[in-house]
Amino acid sequence: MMFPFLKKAVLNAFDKPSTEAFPNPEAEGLGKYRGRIVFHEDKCVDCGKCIQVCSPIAITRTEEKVEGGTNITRSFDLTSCTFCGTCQDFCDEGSIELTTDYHMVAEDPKDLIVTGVTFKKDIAGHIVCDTSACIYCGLCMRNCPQSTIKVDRATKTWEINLDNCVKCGICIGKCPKKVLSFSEE
Amino acid sequence: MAGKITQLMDESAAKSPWLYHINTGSCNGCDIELVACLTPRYDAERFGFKLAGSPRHADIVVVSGPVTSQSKERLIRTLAQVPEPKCVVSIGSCPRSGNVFKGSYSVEGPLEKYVHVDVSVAGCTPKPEAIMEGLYRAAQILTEKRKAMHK
Amino acid sequence: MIQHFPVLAVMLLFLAAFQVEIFGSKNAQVRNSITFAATTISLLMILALIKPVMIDGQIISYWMGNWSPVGGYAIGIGYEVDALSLFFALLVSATFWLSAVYSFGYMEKDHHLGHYYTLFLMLSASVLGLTLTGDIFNMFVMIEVMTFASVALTAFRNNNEGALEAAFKYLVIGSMGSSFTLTGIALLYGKCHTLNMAQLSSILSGDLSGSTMMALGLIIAGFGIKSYIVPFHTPAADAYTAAPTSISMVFSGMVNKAGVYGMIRVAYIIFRAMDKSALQTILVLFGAVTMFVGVTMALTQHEFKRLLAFHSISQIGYVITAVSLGSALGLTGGLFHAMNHTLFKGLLFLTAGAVLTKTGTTNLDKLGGLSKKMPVTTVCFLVGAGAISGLPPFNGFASKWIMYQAMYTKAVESHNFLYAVVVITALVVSVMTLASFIKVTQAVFFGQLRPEYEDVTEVSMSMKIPMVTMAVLCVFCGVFYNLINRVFLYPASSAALNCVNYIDRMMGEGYAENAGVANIETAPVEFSYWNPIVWLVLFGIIFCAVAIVILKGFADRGPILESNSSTDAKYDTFFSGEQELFSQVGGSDLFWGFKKNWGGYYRIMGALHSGIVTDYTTMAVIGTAIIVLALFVFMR
Amino acid sequence: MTIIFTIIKSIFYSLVFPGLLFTAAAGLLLAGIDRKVIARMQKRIGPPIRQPLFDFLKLMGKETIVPRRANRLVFLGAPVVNLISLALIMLFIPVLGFTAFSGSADLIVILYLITISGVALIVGGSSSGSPYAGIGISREMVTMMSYELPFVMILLAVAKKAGGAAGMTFSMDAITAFQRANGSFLFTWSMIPAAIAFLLVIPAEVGMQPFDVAEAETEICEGPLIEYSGAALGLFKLGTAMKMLIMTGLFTALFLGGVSTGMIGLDIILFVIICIVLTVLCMTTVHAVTARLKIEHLFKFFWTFVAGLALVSLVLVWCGL
Repeated sequence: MMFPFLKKAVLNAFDKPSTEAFPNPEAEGLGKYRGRIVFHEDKCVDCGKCIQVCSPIAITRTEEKVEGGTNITRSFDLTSCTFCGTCQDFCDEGSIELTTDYHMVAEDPKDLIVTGVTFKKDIAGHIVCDTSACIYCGLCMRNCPQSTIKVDRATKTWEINLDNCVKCGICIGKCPKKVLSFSEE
Repeated sequence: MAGKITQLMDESAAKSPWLYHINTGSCNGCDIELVACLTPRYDAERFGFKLAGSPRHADIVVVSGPVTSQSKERLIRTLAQVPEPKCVVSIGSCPRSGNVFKGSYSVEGPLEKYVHVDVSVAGCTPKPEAIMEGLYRAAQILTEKRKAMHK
Repeated sequence: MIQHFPVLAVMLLFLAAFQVEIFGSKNAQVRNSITFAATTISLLMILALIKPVMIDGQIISYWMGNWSPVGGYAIGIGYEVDALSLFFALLVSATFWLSAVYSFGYMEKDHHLGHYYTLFLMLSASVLGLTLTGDIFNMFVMIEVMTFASVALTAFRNNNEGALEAAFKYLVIGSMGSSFTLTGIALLYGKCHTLNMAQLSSILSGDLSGSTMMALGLIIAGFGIKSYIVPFHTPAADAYTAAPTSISMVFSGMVNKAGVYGMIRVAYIIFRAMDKSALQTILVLFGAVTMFVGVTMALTQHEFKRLLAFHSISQIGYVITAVSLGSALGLTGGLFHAMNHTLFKGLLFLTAGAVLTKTGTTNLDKLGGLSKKMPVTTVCFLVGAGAISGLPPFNGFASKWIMYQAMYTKAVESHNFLYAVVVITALVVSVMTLASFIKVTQAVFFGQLRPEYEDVTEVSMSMKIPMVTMAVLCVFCGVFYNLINRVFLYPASSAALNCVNYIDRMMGEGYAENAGVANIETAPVEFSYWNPIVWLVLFGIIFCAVAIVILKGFADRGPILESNSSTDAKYDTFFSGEQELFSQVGGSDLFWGFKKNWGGYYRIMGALHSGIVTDYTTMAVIGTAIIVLALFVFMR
Repeated sequence: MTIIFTIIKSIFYSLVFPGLLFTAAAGLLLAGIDRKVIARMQKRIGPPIRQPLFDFLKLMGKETIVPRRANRLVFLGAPVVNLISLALIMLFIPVLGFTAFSGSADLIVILYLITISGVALIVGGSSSGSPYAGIGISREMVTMMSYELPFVMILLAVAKKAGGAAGMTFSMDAITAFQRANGSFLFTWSMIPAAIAFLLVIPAEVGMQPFDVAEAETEICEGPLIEYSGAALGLFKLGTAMKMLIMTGLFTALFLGGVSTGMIGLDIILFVIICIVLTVLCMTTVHAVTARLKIEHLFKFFWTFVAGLALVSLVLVWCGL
């Protein structure tokens, strides 16, 4: 037929158009859309995993010494983020959450930066391991965000690189035998 | 009478914003989302948006992509050829920051270095509704610019 | 005293021609002043004749050496100036005067100008003589002088290639035309024993026996060759291109009109055969084919003057079609278009000459953007282009409109669908003319200026005066065509239609009655159909309204910005973001869509216009054969 | 006294009723309806009917940039000439029986005024000095050449048909009177091919989708209009909108002349309604279902199919049917 769409076009003219309303209520909360990041600052243990895995380097961290601890402000620059959700997956604490809010429009780019401040008490000591009870399973090595712990099952050795350690305390939680702890000095 | 027509002209600047799309090295994710706005489901044309063929006809310049070195010079020249009052809208995160291409040898830095971006729509391919919201706000800015122009 | 003006005008020009050769060959000042004086005086003499001939309707007759007719036979050579010949004489003298003024400035850089002005004056004298004479053999002699003067002038600039070849082709085809005319005149002389047109017309008075039919065919073919209708049009294109522009302006202005004048004089007055539908159909067919071939060939040209040459051929097709309709309206339209064609085609050739002097080339692919450097030439060109493509305010529209009306009335009255096809062709050809001039506008005047023409300046005053006068005349004739019709066209067309007093004036009173020549009274054709003044007033009213609304109402509209600082990217042309470099979409192949569809036609046309003289002569012979055969077959 | 009356009348005619104001308003209305119906055909909501007015007002508000290579006088003069020649045409077209100015040769004057508005666009584009515009005007000219042949044949057929005994007439009054006497041409079977041909000529003349080869945004960025911005572009867009009214108005005058209510007011409304129906029929539906042609297909389409249709009705009329 010369004009295949002629009948369709003429019928469409009398149908209801399929355009959605502009501020469209149904479009909110679409199942799997990764939109604006919400940072639950209280859950964050400042392990620094998210900064490592963020490919567009959208997450920045600044420290500010306060008496009895440090205030760590972590800011997520949405104008530089690819919304891949990797940080959300790697954050064991679940402090990063990508909501389905897609209204990320701003005239001033500062409105698109999500920040959160977590207070971190100073921990005097450093991680020590009771090598006698340790079964060298390597769980602490795998869970360490900064991969400072080295465990060798064959030679039964456990050591830690203290200057990389950020004292997040994840290894203490992960150890099945509860042999890791902060030293008291 | 003249005042009435001037007021009409200022308002209609927001009611018939024509878009001109410049792709400075984008991965085409934002380009197809922009064009998706003109499809029957989102229909940006109901607010008067229309893709214009030449920068001389444009009101809103929509830029997508991190400003690559090849496209930088052409971007600046085309932006200069758009008559006032004009708005620049950046889609996606590439124009604002270079996104994952940040620091590469051929990316010449954020768009802000070359032109003041009026509205930026974040999201790595922002949803068409978000783009339309951004364009709608840019259209409102056009009226203010038009008023400032003939003050 | 009025009696002697026609002969004086012609003799003065001949005399001046030889004086220039004697005195002026060294000194430019003398040469220019002799030429200017001669052309001006002859123009004034012809202008002085308007009052008696056109307005009072008097016919001036003058017998050389006072040999008036003895015993009913005209022996001497008689000059007879009626409204028709004065109309053409006016065109001749005006065109030559303008061309003379133009060539003072245009020919400065050439040398051997002594010869140039001699030939120029001989050409002008011969064409003027041709239109004023009342003796058919004298007309033939003038045609000979005209042909050889124009051949020599075509080859004047023998340094540019193609000039000599064009002159040779012009000579061959031109002399073929003259020989056909001569044979026709000889046959007439054999039959009627006289050479005076008035007496011939009374003796023949419409009995078309064998020999007169042959004479009619040959003479019409001869004048057809002189006016370059289609089968004979090929040398015209080369000659107009190769000749200096002031001469090609005269060629396309007057020389091909001399052929048209001859045809009208022979067909309408001597043979009075124009009321026969067979002759009308033949000539209308030739005219229509000329129109179409001329414009389609012009569309694909790459050279400015060659394009104008092909347009002259196509416009002559219009004139021939209109004139050979046989109706008073057709004749008026044809004559008016002949006059307008002389004006706007002369104007276009002058602009081509201006472009040639300033840039050194007329190749459409090598020009561009001259409008900013040569504003006056651009305005004149636009007026000329608007006039030739028949846009309303200009004279082209007025004459084309009368022709369409005449053609379509003829089509309706004669119930012959052929004429409807001719009207459609005429209208479509008018759009194609517009198309080819849009191509020239884009290729030469607008578009982008080539870097090498940065320092081009406007032409000198002596070249500007003729251009501006012709542009003004184009607009004037377009707006006040009723005035033109009353003063010039109606007397001229009625002089062509009824020739009783033409015969009586020469052969004495009452001569025509006993020869049984009827007098066809034609009512003056009044055109109330559209009044350009009303149209222009409306245009003015709406223009003021729009201006007021924009300036007052939209007072706060966006400002109009312009700057010629070459750094500001805002005013660059849009090249999809690229650096603004020179790229001119010129005349090379602007109408690709049209040419692709007419591929077959253009292949045939390419073959026909091969440029070889023998092809041209075969076409000329075939054309003449067609005319003569058609006359014999259909004329009963 | 009557002179003053005629002057006032002619000023009123040329500026308000069939002249500038009416043509501009009705043209913008038609353009708005056209865009709305196309949107609805694509199941979109589409812009409000007043959208072309907003476009025009916005464009008047913007800057007008005269490029460095452009010839300023011609560049800025072309849109004004285009607008005025279009406003003038409307004076010659009868609005269902009421004609502002009518002489004995309206058809040919209309034909040439339409050519003038085309030439104004072309000379304007050419004076902007852009290579895109160069290509654009060559396509525009070929489009003009292609629709001129059928357009001329239709006018001649109407002139011959309306002439009746007197042979032929080009005057609009005579054509309307003839149609009122023996029925509109749309309903005489010998003129139906010409009506169909005219319906196909309208989109080409206005420059609508399948035939807008000259202003192809995707290929040559708006062709001749590429360098225009601000008020100049606004006048050109207004001109295109007015051309829609003029061409549909010409169709109603030529083929629906017989239709007319008693009152002048009703006539105007009926005229605009007929124009709307025609616009939707011949411009919008064709725009919604077809894609842009190449220039030589367009030329071949008009010089073979549409010209054939027009020739059929010309021959039929010629045989006195």
